[in-house]
Amino acid sequence: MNSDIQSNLYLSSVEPASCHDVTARPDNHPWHSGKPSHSAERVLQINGLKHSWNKDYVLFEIPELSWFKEQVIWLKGENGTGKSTLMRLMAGLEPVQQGSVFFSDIKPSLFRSSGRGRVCYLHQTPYLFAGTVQQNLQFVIRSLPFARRRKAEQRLTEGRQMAALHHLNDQVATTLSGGERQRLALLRAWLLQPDILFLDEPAANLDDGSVELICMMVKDLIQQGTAVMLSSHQSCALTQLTNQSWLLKNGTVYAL
Amino acid sequence: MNSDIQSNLYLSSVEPASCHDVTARPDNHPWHSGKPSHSAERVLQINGLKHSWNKDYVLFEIPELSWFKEQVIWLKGENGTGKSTLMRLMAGLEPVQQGSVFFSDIKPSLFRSSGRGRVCYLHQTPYLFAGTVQQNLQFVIRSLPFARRRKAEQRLTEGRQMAALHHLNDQVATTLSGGERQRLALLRAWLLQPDILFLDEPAANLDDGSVELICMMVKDLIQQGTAVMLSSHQSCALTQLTNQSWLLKNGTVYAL
Amino acid sequence: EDLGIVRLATTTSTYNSGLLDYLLPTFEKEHGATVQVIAVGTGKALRMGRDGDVDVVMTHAPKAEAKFVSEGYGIEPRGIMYNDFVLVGPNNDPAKVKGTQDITQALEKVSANKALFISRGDDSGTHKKELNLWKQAAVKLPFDGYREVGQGMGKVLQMTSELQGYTLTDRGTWLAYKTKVDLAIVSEGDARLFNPYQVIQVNPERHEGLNTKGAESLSKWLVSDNAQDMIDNFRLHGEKLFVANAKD
Amino acid sequence: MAALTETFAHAVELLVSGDEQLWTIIGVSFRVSFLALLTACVPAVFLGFILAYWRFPGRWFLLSMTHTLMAVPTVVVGLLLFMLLSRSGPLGDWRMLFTQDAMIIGQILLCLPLLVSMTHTAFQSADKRAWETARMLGAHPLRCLWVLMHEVRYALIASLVAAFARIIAEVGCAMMVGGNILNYTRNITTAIALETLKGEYAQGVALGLVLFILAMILNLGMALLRGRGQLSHR
Amino acid sequence: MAALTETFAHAVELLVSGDEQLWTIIGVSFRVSFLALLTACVPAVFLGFILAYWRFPGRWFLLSMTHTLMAVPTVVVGLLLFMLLSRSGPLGDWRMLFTQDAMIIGQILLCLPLLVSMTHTAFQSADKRAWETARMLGAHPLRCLWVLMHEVRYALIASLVAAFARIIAEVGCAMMVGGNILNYTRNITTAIALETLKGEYAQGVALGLVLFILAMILNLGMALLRGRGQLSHR
Ligand SMILES: Nc1ncnc2c1ncn2[C@@H]1O[C@H](COP(=O)(O)OP(=O)(O)OP(=O)(O)O)[C@@H](O)[C@H]1O
Ligand SMILES: Nc1ncnc2c1ncn2[C@@H]1O[C@H](COP(=O)(O)OP(=O)(O)OP(=O)(O)O)[C@@H](O)[C@H]1O
Ligand SMILES: [Mg+2]
Ligand SMILES: [Mg+2]
Repeated sequence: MNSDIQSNLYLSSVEPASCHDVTARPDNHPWHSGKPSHSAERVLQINGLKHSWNKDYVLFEIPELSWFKEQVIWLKGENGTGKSTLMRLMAGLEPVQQGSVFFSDIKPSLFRSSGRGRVCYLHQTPYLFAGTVQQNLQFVIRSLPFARRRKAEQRLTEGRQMAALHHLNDQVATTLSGGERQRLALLRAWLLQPDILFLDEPAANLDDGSVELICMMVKDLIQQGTAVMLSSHQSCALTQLTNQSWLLKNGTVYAL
Repeated sequence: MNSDIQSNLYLSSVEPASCHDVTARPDNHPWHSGKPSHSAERVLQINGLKHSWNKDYVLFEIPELSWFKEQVIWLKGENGTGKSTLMRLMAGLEPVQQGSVFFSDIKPSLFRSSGRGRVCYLHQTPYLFAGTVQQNLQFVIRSLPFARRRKAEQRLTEGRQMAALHHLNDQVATTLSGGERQRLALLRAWLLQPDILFLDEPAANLDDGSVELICMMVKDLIQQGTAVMLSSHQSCALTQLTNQSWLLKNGTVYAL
Repeated sequence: EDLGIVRLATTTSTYNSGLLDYLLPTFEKEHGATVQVIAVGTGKALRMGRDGDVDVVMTHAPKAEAKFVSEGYGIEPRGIMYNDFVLVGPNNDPAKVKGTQDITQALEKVSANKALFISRGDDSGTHKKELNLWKQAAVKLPFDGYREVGQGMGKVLQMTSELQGYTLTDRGTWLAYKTKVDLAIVSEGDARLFNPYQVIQVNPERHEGLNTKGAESLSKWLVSDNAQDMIDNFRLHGEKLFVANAKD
Repeated sequence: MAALTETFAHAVELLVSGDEQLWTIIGVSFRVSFLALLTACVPAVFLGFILAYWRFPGRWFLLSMTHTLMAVPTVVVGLLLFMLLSRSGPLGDWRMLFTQDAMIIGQILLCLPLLVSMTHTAFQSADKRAWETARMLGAHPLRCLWVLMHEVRYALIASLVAAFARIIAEVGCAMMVGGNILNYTRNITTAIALETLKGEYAQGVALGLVLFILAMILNLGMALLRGRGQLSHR
Repeated sequence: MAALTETFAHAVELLVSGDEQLWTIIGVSFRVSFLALLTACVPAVFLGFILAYWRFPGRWFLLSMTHTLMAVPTVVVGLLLFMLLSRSGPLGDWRMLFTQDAMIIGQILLCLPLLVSMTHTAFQSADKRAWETARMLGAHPLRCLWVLMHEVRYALIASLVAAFARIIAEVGCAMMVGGNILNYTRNITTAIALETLKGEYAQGVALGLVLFILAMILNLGMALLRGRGQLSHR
């Protein structure tokens, strides 16, 4: 399988010297046909990113990698290859050790106030705030700039229906079932409408019906212009939305 | 689909009056052919179990249900139908509100000391103790009765290999990746070798390789005589091990 | 002779003057005893005697002591020495008290000028003395500027200095604080400012297990010639503080 | 035991009798301690948060100092403040000694270390995903802090309760910089100290009971707010 | 400021001079407080755990009482204990008044409410799956408690630190039941009280600094144990 990938579309390598054209190209885009020109808008640019959790083992090293606006990315990789770590790095939740991660005009950060809400990462096991479902949703709306609040409140009703959470409005969020938690977490992100959205295993714990629901929501977000990257071990309705795969393997990323 | 089930093997009903023969029967047992006689050993017996989280909505009501020794059960049901709740009830983690749950000779409890370690429930999102992977595993071994410790320590090495956790021995358990967590949680249960094991979505967040690994471990446990019940939304290698399905739907359990 | 542990309750002012640290080692050596000194307010000292928590008390509140003895809590009161009280005030003396030796007149001036007067307000020997003097001066309390603070003498001197008021203090504490505060004596020497000290044994009939023998030895020793000479020779900051008067 | 019952009865009697002087004393106690707590809690929450979330060199040292500062006797804090505020001290011109303001400052100093330490522990025990999630959902850092405070509210309330208990019950500093002046800076604890000095134990205990009863009323009230302290689900 | 530097120098001088009397005083302080803390912490952990995990009617009331008891001034605790232990009191025959044992009992009473309240908060903030998982993995309830304590160890250590600080710094009770007897029950705080009473503020502050320095050494040592107080992953 490894050699398969290498011969296929080998876009990044462990030796930075061999990087000539290392941008990933979409090739089966559902809404936008044709390859992006080199002037296509870039969502993200990674250069020489290297991460290791302890001295003696490099988790991954990515010489160069680009994510273009019209790409919806499926981040693949076996357990423990570093999918979550990579997404967290990109979302600014982990400090970059070496190399760089660029967004066109955003610099996500854990503590600064500017640019907030534009890059969003959904935890693999989502965290819900103490309080009811309603309060969890209100939290997002109150975090939005004034101009967008009115609209978001209108969307709220629609969203609750879409995520099939309308009947759970007043339940304490921390008592929700596994699947309900996932749906609520995604609904929060849907309300936020970030520019860039990282979904870490959004389909885990979900039955087929629920996957359909969140699939619709993600689709809607994409249509509104959100750049989405998701990781998932199973191929399901959700992964059908992607038009580009990145594979984390052997300590680097292969764009398939 | 609902009517399908009803016509098929409708073993429990909302009106307790209609209960005549409400024991679930295995019909495609891989290791043991033929239906269990009525004298077959019972793992568990549920009578008139009714649970509701709030006054105005009954989550489920199970007039009568039996689980026989040679059955490996796949607990199915959509998100939020109460699979986790039912398992937690059976494992003694939630107080029974109405009706009863019987094991042949164990009474699981949250605080008493007797019979401990015989009924085990794995959380949908497993909880790992602070400390290294090694310490998490040692915890189980030190909880075992003296007689079994020696053997468990021998199995430990084998188990670590089986769960592909040998290289992570000294990592802080709380920093493990999603899949590694699931494997570690199952490995702990495998070391414990309980009489009855409830697995709540053990395959979530796992890639196919990992599913194979835990599949082997569960199979091993079954062969050692552990009665296993698991819930899973996808059918995968793991669900192949089951020979009996219980479907939670419309507020009751249908044994398929 | 081994008398064991003798518990002595005394007032903090006595203890803080250093007199006991000067006297007691001699007694302890001579009689093979250990004296544990518990320094508290007068009221509390007598209370401890009443409850039998100590063997002997040493205080300076004649009325309360008389009551203590007459109610049968204490026996064998012995006068051992006296010192005196002084009226102190700010150096610039806003009430113009300086030079008035008659203490009642001095107090009248303080109240008439509505000057600040800090009172102990804690039922201590000093406080009782002060109230008594106000009564003799026929001043109605509280007048403007009269502050009751309820603290130990040293603290009251500090506060008086901070607030630049007047107060009545025993000479021992005054000597100890003289250099630390911004105050001066404005009236002294009146016979009514006399402050006698007594040592009283706790009544052994009231409580079991008291070290009566030790208490008695201590009490007797304090009025002995040897101890009386030592008291007369005691100096605090170079000044004589107590006048031994057991023989009077 | 009988003595205690009597003392208790006396305390209740004191409370209901509406003795004006007693209520002035109670008023001073609660006014001073409430104001001190109110002033201290905002910076304490910020400091506790920073110590828990911001890694900078010397953080562990600051934490240890916070813990150490708790062990400074109240009377020493009082002494230092006294030296500062004394006429001969650097802040003597403020003429603040023996006023309620001085007591408030003293109590702020007393409860800050405890508050910082306890809020730090509270924030530290929070799931770190709480902060991350709040940030990822686009909230302003201050709103995130607010959410985090809500997540650990039981621990925060407990720290407020402990801090309040510490300062309403302390006597060393109040005595030192307040001066125990009747009707002005005398509070319950300095009044108790006075009664004890006098040997009036029963009155002292009765005053202590008065404080106890009032604190109990306050705490039972808070218990409702605290939602009866149950376990958190997650 | 100069005065403070001088006082500090004096404190250090006191410490290194090896003055025997001073070290006796320090010894009494630490011996009494350590023994009190040691005795109190086991029941406190159990009580805190029970209050957090066992739902029974009246639990919220017990919790409120714990909070209220923190607000009882140390001198009142001292007074009550004094009344009990006095020769004319019910336990007078024990002859315990003015001994270190009496001080230890007093300090146990003083730190118990704080310890119970803080351990309760610690256990309550633990993920409830921790207890469930430990139970499900077959551990004896006592081992489960041990694991739970390990999960919330930072909070528990913080509560020990706070409790220790409370009792090593308290003076009311030690003075009352210890009696401040030289070489026997005089500890740092009662010595400070004595110096203050004498007006020897500098000496008082120096003693306070001695306590501060020792507490700091202790805390910095603990900081290593505490693993520098970082955030928990989950
Ligand atoms: N804080 C950390 N310290 C040390 N090692 C870590 C830390 N976080 C993650 N790791 C290790 O890094 C590797 C990658 O973790 P990561 O969570 O990114 O994997 P993943 O690809 O998301 O896996 P999964 O599919 O199981 O979620 C794992 O082996 C994990 O144990
Ligand atoms: N403590 C609780 N209080 C109130 N409602 C609860 C509580 N726990 C669970 N519920 C509700 O009960 C229902 C069943 O929850 P449960 O976790 O058993 O579902 P599940 O079948 O396991 O779902 P999933 O497949 O999503 O994990 C859900 O709707 C959930 O919101
Ligand atoms: Mg992951
Ligand atoms: Mg579930």
